[in-house]
Amino acid sequence: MDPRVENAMMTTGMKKAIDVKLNVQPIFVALYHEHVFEGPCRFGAGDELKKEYDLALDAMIYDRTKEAWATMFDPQNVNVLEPIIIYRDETFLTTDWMLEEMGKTSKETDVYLFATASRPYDLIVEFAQRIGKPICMMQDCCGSSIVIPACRARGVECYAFTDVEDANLTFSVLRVRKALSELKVLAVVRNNSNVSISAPDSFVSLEDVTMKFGARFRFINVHELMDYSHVNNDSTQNYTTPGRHDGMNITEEEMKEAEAMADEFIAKADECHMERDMVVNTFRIYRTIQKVMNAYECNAFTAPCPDVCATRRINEEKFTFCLTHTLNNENGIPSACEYDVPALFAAMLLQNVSRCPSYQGNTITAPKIGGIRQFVPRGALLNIESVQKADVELGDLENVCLTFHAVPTRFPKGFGTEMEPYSIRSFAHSGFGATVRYDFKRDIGQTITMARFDPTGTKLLVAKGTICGGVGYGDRNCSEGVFFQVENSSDFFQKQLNFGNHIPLVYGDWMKEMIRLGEVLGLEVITA
Amino acid sequence: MSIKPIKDIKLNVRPVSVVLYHDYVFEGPCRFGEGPQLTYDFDKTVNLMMCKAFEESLTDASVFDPKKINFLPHILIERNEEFIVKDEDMEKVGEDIENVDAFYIHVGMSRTYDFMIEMAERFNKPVILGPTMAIDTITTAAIAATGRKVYPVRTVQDVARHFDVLRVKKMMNNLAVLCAARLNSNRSFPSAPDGFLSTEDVTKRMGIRFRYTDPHEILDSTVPRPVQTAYDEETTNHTTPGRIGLNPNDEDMAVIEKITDEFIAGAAEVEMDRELIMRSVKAWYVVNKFMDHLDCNAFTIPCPDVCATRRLNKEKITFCLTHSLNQEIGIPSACEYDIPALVTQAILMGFSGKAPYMGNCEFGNIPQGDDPGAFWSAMFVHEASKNEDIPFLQKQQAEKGGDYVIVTHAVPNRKFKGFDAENAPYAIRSFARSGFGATIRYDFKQDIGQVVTLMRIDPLCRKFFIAKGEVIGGIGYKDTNCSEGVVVKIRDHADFFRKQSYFGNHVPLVYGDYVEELKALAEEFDMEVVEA
Amino acid sequence: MSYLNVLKRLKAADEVSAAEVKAILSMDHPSEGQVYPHLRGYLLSRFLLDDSVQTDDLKKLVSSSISKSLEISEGDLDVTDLSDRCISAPSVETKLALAMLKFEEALGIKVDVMERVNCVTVADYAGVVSRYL
Amino acid sequence: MSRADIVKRQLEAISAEADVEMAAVRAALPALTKEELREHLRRFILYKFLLDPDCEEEDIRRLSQMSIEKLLAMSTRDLNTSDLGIGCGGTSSVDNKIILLFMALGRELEITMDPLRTPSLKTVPLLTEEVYTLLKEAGRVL
Repeated sequence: MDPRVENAMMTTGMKKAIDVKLNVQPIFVALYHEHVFEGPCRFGAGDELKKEYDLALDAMIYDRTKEAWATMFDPQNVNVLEPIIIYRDETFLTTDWMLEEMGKTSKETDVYLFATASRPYDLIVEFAQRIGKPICMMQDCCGSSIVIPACRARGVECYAFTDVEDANLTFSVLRVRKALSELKVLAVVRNNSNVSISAPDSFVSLEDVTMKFGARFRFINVHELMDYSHVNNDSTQNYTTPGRHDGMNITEEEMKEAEAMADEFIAKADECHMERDMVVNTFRIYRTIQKVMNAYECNAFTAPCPDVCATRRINEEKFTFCLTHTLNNENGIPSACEYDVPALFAAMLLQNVSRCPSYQGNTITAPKIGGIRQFVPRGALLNIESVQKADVELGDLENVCLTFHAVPTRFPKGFGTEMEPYSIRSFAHSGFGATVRYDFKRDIGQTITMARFDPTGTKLLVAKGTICGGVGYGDRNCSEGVFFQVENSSDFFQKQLNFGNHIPLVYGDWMKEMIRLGEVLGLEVITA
Repeated sequence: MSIKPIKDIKLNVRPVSVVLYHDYVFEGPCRFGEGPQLTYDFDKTVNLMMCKAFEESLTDASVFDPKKINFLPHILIERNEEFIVKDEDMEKVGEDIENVDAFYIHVGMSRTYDFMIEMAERFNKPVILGPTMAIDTITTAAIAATGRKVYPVRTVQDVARHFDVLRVKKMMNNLAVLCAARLNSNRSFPSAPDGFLSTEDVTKRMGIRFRYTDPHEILDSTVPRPVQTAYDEETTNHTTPGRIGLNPNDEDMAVIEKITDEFIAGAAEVEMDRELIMRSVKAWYVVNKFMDHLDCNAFTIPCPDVCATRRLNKEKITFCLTHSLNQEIGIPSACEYDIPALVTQAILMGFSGKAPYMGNCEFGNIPQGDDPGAFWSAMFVHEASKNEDIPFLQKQQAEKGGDYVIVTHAVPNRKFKGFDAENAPYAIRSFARSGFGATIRYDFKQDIGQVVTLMRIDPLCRKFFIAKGEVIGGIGYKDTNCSEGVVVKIRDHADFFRKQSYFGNHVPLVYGDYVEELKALAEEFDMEVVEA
Repeated sequence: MSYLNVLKRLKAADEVSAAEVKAILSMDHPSEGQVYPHLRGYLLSRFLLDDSVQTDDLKKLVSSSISKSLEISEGDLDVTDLSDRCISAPSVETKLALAMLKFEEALGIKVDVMERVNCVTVADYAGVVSRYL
Repeated sequence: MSRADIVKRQLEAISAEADVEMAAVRAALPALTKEELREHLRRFILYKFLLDPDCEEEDIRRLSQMSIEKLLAMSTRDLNTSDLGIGCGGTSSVDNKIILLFMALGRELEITMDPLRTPSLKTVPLLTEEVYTLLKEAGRVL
């Protein structure tokens, strides 16, 4: 039987954003003179006016250029396709054969990289207009300053690079743009799928951002997801999808995997202040979500918090989504708390530029006014003693901000780097909802880069900071905080007001890349 | 229940007279007349006589329908030829401003434009001048220049029409839609991807608000739970363990049974057993409890998305009857999570005071002969449909051409002639061939000759698609499933279809001709009109 | 009707209205009933109407007088009445107010504006006037 | 005689030496061995590039650069950067010398060198192999 009939859920699984490559199709356009003659369209004397001379010269240049193409680009970002060479004589004729040959890999090509021998500029401009994809060139004598302006005037996106570093920077951000266009978010929905209760500063319209950036959404009803998290080899028993055999429930086999992951998670922790079964329970929903993401071919995740919490099912199932977000982000799967999609997209950009997992939290400025570190919650959310201790440690530091939630990463220095020390504590004071506890004080002095989209999806905030403290390592709940200094915290706050609460961060200084990325995405970039 | 249907909304209009008495006897270009006409006494007498006439004109129910317009107490502003706009007068006219939807200005003698322009600017409310001279374009042009709407008037009928439009606009501002989204809450892809691209944008443009709930939580709440104690997870709903739900209790069940029996008793034919009818009535009742709880007065829920969970089949419920019964009491209610159709229903209700009908649009292209083709055979299976209704349409098409549209769904109601009208004759048959999902069956042939207005709003909420037609037949009265069709003669079905392609499938209709009112509303909302 | 005839009629009307005023002045504290016939006579003459006109409604008396002189039906009056509202009052209110003010002037009295405005019928006005005499 | 004339005469003298090598090759046909051909070609290139005949270098591109350096006393480093993808009709002088050398060789030995293979003939042994094959194909070598 046709396999598609067997299971309409035939999927190609998850394709992570960090694994996306930018396919660059190099094209060398060479011109040779058919006849011997002199004039302003060529230079030289004697043998230099012969066809063979031109062909030999074109070949020499092409050979060297191919060598350069093969080595000058970062293979992590760029996949250089098989170079194409096009010959043209002094009739300067553009033929459909040439255009088709140049465009033969257009299906997978993202950017065309041109190099030339002699003056084939009109051919490049015509091709650029028809192919509808970006083109670029290394600066080469006067060629680039002829081709690029001509293309830009005709609405073609195009770049010229003065050096290899500039080329690699641009290709790296074009890669991230491509990855964003291939992002497919598994969005857990209860009621409003556009904006959740706790993050009305999310995008005004998800449809709009899909049109702008290409990122798509696959929605799943929270009640059906919760039922899928009940261990059951036969998924026809689900209350909310009676009789359906979607095969989405976590099986006993997969539950064993979840238990193994939980044990490993506990084993590697410095301290674990939770019952094993509660940690296992958290991995039950994590494993279920991985299963659904694979089935729905999603490579990003978000779920509302208060909206779902209010059904009391989280309390009944004894898990939260926090650890799922941490583990997703550690695996290069952008994951955002509270259905905050601008934070999700910003995390995706930061992760793909820095190749480090990101941390999302409530971001507030914490100026010292009247001797007190203001605006830092003290009580239910952040433990009073922990905050007072941090007050002392921070002393009179100025321009201090705080980002706190419960989803830190154990690999802040990069995917695949050494795991940093962590401990395990529960989100709920009654003991469920495992969260990673990470002591940010270990990284005082570390530079961080932050970003967030604005609700209309037309602006990008990019900011830099330096870690200067931490809070919440020893506490439960949504309290794992990193203090950091910015250049000017009141300026930071005023600019934040156009963007929103959660401002994800990654380790390292990626301002240049993030600013260029914002521009390439057509966004107004605001820096702080 | 305290649901506030928009049909009961009235436009609160503040009548204001702005008059001017000349303090002194003198002549010049700011006044006209001679002898006693130049006296303060004359000015005051004439102006107050005019005010008295103005007040009397407000009571003319043939012009201003009291069910639609609520005139607030008349305010008189008296000025002299110093032409001063006093704060005191502005405060006086601004009394109870939160309840004022529009000002209806009676312009007394002489020049009081400045006062009215400042009123428009300060209160940001529509200012409609009573029927006076064409010279009032002075005032309207000045107000329009501030970016505000103006309301040109030649007769009191013009005034009434402006009030009608502002009232429907007020209805939109008071519309709170309960959206039961299983997945995408913006538009349901399986059933109506021609929905609004952004409900947030609709809120910005039309003031309509959207409240969201979960269809699983509604379906859970249809299970009667006489006694509920909080935090007792056994007796509460699967999707909200430990929470007291909106499940019908004993008292509710008594009401539901009564409504069911009345519904059955009123029907000319009933081809469903009572228990399955009651399940549909119960679904309607629970939806109304949700609307009441969430302060909503409109409802929509997807069909295919929810159906695909197989819970409708398990609970033996469809929401067709919910939509029909909601529409009868002035609550816009749309199938298939089609929010443009819902908003259109609200507008048509607002102008007509009648319940609308929505359905898929099919066109006059039924193949001739015994085999009318797959669609018609699958959708209309009853003998009456096959042997009478379809042949009628084929004959119609052969003789008079195909310029008609068949609007087909399963949510007709009994108040097409008006919310206050008597229930029209109806039957009860099931949606599901297996017998569940009560639907009202309405024989549209009883309304042949009736003029109807069809309308839809585009997915970007920027255009109104408007058409007029006339009922020439009906199909599917005897049938089950989503097959209750009204055949409407239209000007040109090709033109209708070509324009409809920019709007979407469901084009709700209402009895009566409201084309001009809809065009006026489109202008009020800065929307384009596409007429077929 | 030729211009001369019009002048003649106006002159005759003036004489009648003057006579009616004189009759009222000759009475000491006349009652409403005593004032009424003379007031009615005064108005009919001012408005060039003959006593075949039945209505006692002040505004109707005025509008039938205007429509008679403009030879247009009373119904159409409303529309034309709009013509000069913005700068001066519509003709019905103007004509009525003028007649009342002239009558009071002739009687040497000055009625309160609100009392004057609230009179609907000739009888109402007769009652008001009688209280000022 | 001006300095330029002196230099010109020197150049002509050296270039004549190159012709002698070609004549030797022609004369040795068809019994010419690959090794003999290689030696003649080596000296032919050195003379053409006005370099010292006992120079050991075998990389043709390097020889061309040395020849230009010798002529213009330029350091080789500047030459590298401007060699990338020369456009607008201008040629890099290093390529120019190599191409003209191969064209002259083709003329002298009456063989047709494939211009597109120019970049692959990177060393004297590779050039020798190419020329020997062409001579063989033309039946002018046993």
